[in-house]
Amino acid sequence: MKSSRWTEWTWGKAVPWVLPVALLVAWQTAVETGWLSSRVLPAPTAVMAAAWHLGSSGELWQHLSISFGRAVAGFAIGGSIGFLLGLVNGVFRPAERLLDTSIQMIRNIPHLAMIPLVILWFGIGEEAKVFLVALGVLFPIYVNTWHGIRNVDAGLLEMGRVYGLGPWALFWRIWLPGALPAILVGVRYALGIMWLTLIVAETIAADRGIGYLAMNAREFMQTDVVVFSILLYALFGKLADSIARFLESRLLRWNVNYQHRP
Amino acid sequence: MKSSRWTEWTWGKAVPWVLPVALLVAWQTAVETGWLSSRVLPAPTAVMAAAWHLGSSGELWQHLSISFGRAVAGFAIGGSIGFLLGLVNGVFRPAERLLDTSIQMIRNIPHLAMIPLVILWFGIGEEAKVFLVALGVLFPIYVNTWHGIRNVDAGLLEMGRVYGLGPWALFWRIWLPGALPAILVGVRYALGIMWLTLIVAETIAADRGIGYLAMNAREFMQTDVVVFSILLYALFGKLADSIARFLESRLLRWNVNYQHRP
Amino acid sequence: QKPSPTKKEEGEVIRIGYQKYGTLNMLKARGDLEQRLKQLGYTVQWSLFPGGPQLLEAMNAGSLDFGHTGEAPPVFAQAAGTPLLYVATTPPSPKAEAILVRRDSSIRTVADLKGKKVALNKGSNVHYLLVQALSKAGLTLSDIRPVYLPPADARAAFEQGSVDAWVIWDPFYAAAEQTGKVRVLADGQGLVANREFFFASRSFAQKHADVVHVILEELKKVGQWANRDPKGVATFLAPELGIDEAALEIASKRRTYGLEPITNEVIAQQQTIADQFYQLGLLPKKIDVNEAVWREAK
Amino acid sequence: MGAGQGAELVFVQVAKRFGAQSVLSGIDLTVKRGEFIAIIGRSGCGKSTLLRLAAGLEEPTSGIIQLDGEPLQGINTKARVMFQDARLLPWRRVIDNVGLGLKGNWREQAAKALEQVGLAERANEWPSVLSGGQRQRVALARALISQPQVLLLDEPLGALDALTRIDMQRLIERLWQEQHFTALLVTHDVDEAVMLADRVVLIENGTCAFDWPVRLPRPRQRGDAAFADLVEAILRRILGPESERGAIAASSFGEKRRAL
Amino acid sequence: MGAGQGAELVFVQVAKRFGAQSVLSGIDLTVKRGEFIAIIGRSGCGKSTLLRLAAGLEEPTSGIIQLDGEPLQGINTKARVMFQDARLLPWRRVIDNVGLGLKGNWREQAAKALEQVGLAERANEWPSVLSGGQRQRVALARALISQPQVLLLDEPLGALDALTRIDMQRLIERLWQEQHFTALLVTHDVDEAVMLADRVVLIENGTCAFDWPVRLPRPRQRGDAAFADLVEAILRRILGPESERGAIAASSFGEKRRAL
Ligand SMILES: Nc1ncnc2c1ncn2[C@@H]1O[C@H](COP(=O)(O)OP(=O)(O)OP(=O)(O)O)[C@@H](O)[C@H]1O
Ligand SMILES: Nc1ncnc2c1ncn2[C@@H]1O[C@H](COP(=O)(O)OP(=O)(O)OP(=O)(O)O)[C@@H](O)[C@H]1O
Ligand SMILES: [Mg+2]
Ligand SMILES: [Mg+2]
Repeated sequence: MKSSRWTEWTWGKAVPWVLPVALLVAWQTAVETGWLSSRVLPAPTAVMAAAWHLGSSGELWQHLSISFGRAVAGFAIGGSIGFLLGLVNGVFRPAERLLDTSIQMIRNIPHLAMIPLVILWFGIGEEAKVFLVALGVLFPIYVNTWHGIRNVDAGLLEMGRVYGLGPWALFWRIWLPGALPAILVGVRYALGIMWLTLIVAETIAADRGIGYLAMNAREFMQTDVVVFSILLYALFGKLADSIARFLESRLLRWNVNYQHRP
Repeated sequence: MKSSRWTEWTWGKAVPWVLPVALLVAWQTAVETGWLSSRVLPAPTAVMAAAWHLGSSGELWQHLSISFGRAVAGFAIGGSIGFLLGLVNGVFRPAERLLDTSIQMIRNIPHLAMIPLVILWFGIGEEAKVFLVALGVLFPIYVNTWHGIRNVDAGLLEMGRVYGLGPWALFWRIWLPGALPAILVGVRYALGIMWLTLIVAETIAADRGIGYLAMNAREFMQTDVVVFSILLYALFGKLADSIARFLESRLLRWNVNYQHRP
Repeated sequence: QKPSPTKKEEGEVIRIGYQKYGTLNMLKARGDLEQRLKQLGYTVQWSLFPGGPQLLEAMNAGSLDFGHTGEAPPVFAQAAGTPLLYVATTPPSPKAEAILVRRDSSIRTVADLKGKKVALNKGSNVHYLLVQALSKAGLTLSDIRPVYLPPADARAAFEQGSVDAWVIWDPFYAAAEQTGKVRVLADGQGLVANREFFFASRSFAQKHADVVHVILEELKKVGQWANRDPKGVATFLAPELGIDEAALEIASKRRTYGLEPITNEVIAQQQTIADQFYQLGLLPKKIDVNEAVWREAK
Repeated sequence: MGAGQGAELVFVQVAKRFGAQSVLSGIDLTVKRGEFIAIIGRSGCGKSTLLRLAAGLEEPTSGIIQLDGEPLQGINTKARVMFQDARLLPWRRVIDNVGLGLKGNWREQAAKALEQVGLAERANEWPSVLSGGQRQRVALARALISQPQVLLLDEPLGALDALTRIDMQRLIERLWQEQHFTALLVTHDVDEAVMLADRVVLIENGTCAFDWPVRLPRPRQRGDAAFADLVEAILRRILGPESERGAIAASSFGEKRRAL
Repeated sequence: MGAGQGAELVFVQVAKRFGAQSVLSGIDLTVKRGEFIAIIGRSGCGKSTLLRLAAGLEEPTSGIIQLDGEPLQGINTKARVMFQDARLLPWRRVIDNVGLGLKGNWREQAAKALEQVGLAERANEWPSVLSGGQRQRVALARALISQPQVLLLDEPLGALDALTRIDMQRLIERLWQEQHFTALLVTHDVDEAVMLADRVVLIENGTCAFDWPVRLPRPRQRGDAAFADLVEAILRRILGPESERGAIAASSFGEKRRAL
C-alpha cells in the first residue's frame, strides 16, 4: 500500500519530465557524435558551463531579481486592469459595446512596433518596461475573465438575486467563483506572457534583466547564453504552470473536473 | 417600431467606434495645436497620406497578401496542432501528464529568443516564418481547448456513453460543442496572435509583409508608416474580433449567454 | 572570362544577404550580377536583413553564402565561431558617424559628456567610436552613462529628452541633421575607420572562388557608379528607405564607395576593435582577425 | 425583512408570452397576507412562469402584479424562491449554501435548518455528492431559513419519498404557522395541496381555471372524510370525469375515499 | 441491439462505498429477462447508485454484477438510463436530443416518440426553453426510443402532473409489453410501482430489505381491491406502522382502500 502510493507519487512527479529529459539526452548525443555542430547548438554541458559562469559570478541573480521585479509589477497592474475590464464588460453589455472593440484593437498592436511610442510616453526608465509587461498581461486576463463571467450559470445568478444578495455578495459568491476556472486559464496564460513581454521590454535601454541577457547574447552571437536563456524561459514556463496548477487545486476543489490532480 | 429598430441597429454598430474615433480626434487636435510634435507622432492626416501612398502604389496590397498567406498557413497548422493537443490532453489524463509540462515550457520561450534556433531548423525561408506563426497560434488554442474540454459537463458525457455513442459521436455531439465557447475564446485570441507573431517572423530575411513594413519603417524612422502599421494592426484586431463574434453567434445560438448579441 | 558549364551543377543557387543601406542593395537593384551569374549557370537568391548581426546569424546557420555588414558585427560573429571570411572592404568613411546633442544643449565638447546619458547601439560601430572619442578626451565609458538602444528607439528617447547625446551612423545621422535640431559634437574623423565589409561563408569561398570574384567585380562597378553619382544614389535610396532625398545625398557624399582588398592595415584596424571590445567585456574571448581573412589557394 | 409578516400579492390580468407562444393569458389572482395557496396544473401550463413573475424574474407581457399595493418592479425583494431545480452553488459547502444571504450567526441557524430536513451530518460536503432528493432538501432548507414575506415553492418535494415528504410537509406547515409568510406552492400532488393550502388554484389554458377553498381545520388529517372528498373533487376536475382516464382516476382515488 | 429481448441482471453481494460512507452493503438481486422491477426507498438510500451500478457508470466496491451471466465490465452497452436529472444536450434541438445515438431514419422515430410524450410541436426548440416536466418527458422519449435490452429509469415521472403521469405510465407499460426489455424503475410513488412492476423492491440500510411480487393481471386497475391492498401493505412497511406517521399513512392510504 505504502509502496504503491510512493510509486504513484513518483509517477506523478516524474512523468512530465520524461519528454524534456529525453530531449536533453538526444541533444547531448547529437552534439557529441558531431551530428550537430556545437557551434550551431552548443552541447547541454557547454550551456551548463555558461550557466555556471553566470551564476557563480552573481550576474544571473541580478538579472533575475531585476526582471522579477518588473514582471511582478507589470503583472499586478496589467492583471488587475484586465480583470476589472473583463468583469465590467462581462457583466454590463453596454460597457462591452463601448470598450470591447477598442480593447481588441489595442491588443493586436505588437509591442515591438509600439516601442517608439512607449518611449515617447514613458521615457526609457522602468515605467516603460512595466507598462509593456502590464499591457501584455492585460489581454489574456481580460479575455478569459470576460469569457468566464459571460458563462456563469444564469440560473445561479437568478437564485442569488432572489436570495437578496447585493452586487458585492453576488460578485464574491457567484460571479467570481463561477468565472474562476476560466480566469485561472487566463492567469496561466498571463504568467507566461509576463516573461515573454520582458524580452521586448528589456530592449529599451536595459542593462540588466533576463530579457536583456537573452537579446544581448543573441546580438553578440553567444549561442551558449542564448540557449541558456531559452532554457531559463522554459523553466519559468514550468514555474508559472505550477503556480497555476496550485491555484487551481486550491481554488477549484469543488469542481469534479479538477479533482484527482497530482 | 421600425425607426426604433434602426436606432438600435446604429447604436449597436456605432457605439464600439466611439472611443477609437474620439482618440483620433484628440490626436489630430494635439498635433495641430502643436502640443505634440508631428515629427514624434505625425497627424492622422499625415498617416492617411502615407497610407494613400502605400495603397495607390500597390505596395500595401503586396505586403498584405504575402502576410495574409503566412498568417493563414500558420494559423491552419498551429491551430490544428493546438486543438488536437488540447483535445488529447483534455480527454486523457496520462497524455496531459506526459505532454502538458513540456508544452507549457515551450510556450514560454519568446519567439525573439528562439529565432536563432528557428533559422537553424528552417533556414530563412517561408517555413521559418510560418513556423513562428504556427507556434504563436498553437498555445492560445491549446490552453483554451484543454480548458473547454476539461470543463465539459461530466453528466452529459455519462449520458452520451450510456446512450451508446462511440468515441467519434461522443466527440462531435458532446465534447466539441461543450468545449466550443472556450475554444472560440482561444480562436479569438489566436487570431490576434497570428498577426502579432508576424512582426517577429518577418524580421527573418523578409522583404515583404506587413511585419516587415512596420519594422522597416521603425528601423528607418518613418514615423508615419510606423503609426499607419499600428493602425493596420488595430484594424486586424477588430477584424479578428468580428470573425470570432460571427463564429460565436453562429455556433453558440443555443447558449443563452451568447444571445441578444449585436 | 568564359563559362565552363561542365564544372557547375545546373541551376545552383547563390544566397546573398543584404541590407537596405549598403552597396549590395544597389547591386541587387541594377540586376547586373544576376545576368553574369546566369551565364555561369547560377541563380541568385537575395535575402534582406534589418541589420548586420541578423545577417551574420543567418550565415552562421548556413543559410547564406555572401553578405555585408559594418565593422563591428563580424568581430562578434567570429568570436561565436561563425564560418565567415572577409573577402573585401570599402574605403573608410569616418565622417559617416557622429556624436549628436540637441541644438540647445549645454554640452559643448566630448569632455562635457561626463556623467551624461548617451544613447547608442550596443556593440555596433558607434560603440567603438564612442570609446575612441572618450579616450581622446581623457574619459572612459564608466565616466558617462551609456543607454543602449537601437536607432529607432534611440531617436525617440533623444527627442523626448530621455538622453543627452546620441551616437549614430548614416543615414540616421543625416536624417537627424536634416531636422535642424541637433548639433554634432564629434564625428569619426581621426578616431575610427568605419568601413563596410563583404563576407563569404567559408565553404562557399572554398568551393566557388570564381563566383566570389564575379561578385566583387560587380561590386566594384557599382561602387564606381556610386562615387560618381551620389545624387543618383540618393534618388535610388530615398524610396527604399523612406528617408528624405536631401539627407541621403549628404550621407552619400560623405562616405566613399568602392572596393578595397583586405590589407594588413585593415586587419590591424579590425584587430584593434576586437581587442577594445574584449577589454570592455563585450567579447567573451580574444580573437585573431587574421584567421578569418580569405586567402585564395594559389 | 419582518418575520411574522406576510405580504399581499395581486395579479391583475397578467399575461405572459414567449415570442409567439402565449403561456399565461389573463391571470387574476389575489393572495392575501399570510395566505397559503397551492397551484396545480398540467406540465407546461405555466406554473413556474407564474412563480417567476411573482418573484420579479420575468416581466409580464401585459397586466400588473401588485405587491402590498405597489406595482412590482424588478426583483421582488420580499420573496424567496425555491426553484424547480435545486440551484445549489457547486463551490460552496452544503451549510454555506443553506446560509446564503443570511447575516449574523447564520451558521447556527443553517445547521438547525439542515437538521430539520434530515441532513445535519452532510453539512460540510460539496453539493455535487448529494443525491437528487438530498439536494432538493438543501434547497428547501435554504428557502425556509430566509424568513421571507413571500415564499414561492416550485415543486419542492417532487424528488422525495412518501415518508420524507410527509416530514417536509409538516415542516413547511409549522414554519408557515410560526412566521405567517405568504406562500405559493406549485405541486403535482393534490393530497399535498389540500394538506397545506388555504386555497388550491388550477391553472388551465393560461388562466386560473378553478379555485377550491380548503376550509379544513389544521392540523389536517388525511383520513378525514372532508379531506378525501376535496381531493376527489379536484382530481375529478383535472383528470376529466368523461374520459377513460377520468374513470380510472375516480376509481383509484375518489370512490375509495368516498366509500370510507 | 435486439429489440424484443431483455437481458438478465444479477447482483451478487454488491456493496458500494464513497470514501468512508457506505451506501450499499450487500445487495442480492436477480432481475430476470424481461422482468419489470420497481425500486423504492428513502431519499439518499442508494437507489440512483444501484441504477448507476447496473449501467456500469460506477464500479462496485465489492461483489459482482452479472449481465446475462457475464460479469459486467465498463459501460453496460445493453442498457439505457433515464437519469434523475434530464441531461439534455443544450446545443441540440429537442428532436435531436431524442434521436441521440440512433441510426437510420431516426428523425421519423424521434418525432413519433415526441408525439407520444405530448411534445410533438416542441421538436425544433432548444431544451433551455422547456419547462421542468417537458424536459423530463424529452428524456423519457429518448430513453424509450432506444429499444434497449435493459431500461433503467430514475424517477422518470417525478415532475409530472397526475394526468400526464398516467399517460406516461401507460406508454411505458405498452412499450415494455411490446419490446420485452428488462426494466428497473426507481420511483417514490407506490401506486406507480404497483401499477407497472412485476416486483417491488425496497432498499433500506444498504440492502434489499423487502421484495413484494405483484401478481395482478395487466392491464391493472387502480380501483382493484388487491391493488389497493398491496399498495397499503407497502406503505405500511415504509411509513412504519408504529409511528404517528404510520398511523396517518394507514388512514390516508390504506384503510380507505381496504374499506372499498
Ligand atoms: N459521488 C459520490 N460521492 C460521495 N457520495 C455520494 C456520491 N454519489 C452519491 N453519494 C451518496 O450516496 C448516497 C446515495 O445516493 P443516491 O443518489 O444513490 O440516493 P438515492 O437513493 O437516489 O436518493 P434520492 O431519492 O434522493 O435520489 C447519498 O447519501 C449520497 O450523498
Ligand atoms: N424562456 C422561455 N422561452 C420560451 N418558452 C418558455 C420559456 N420559459 C418557459 N417557456 C414555455 O412556457 C411554458 C410554461 O413553462 P413553465 O415552466 O411555466 O411550465 P410549468 O407549468 O412549470 O411546467 P412543469 O410542471 O413541467 O414544470 C412551457 O411550454 C415552456 O416551454
Ligand atoms: Mg415548472
Ligand atoms: Mg436518486
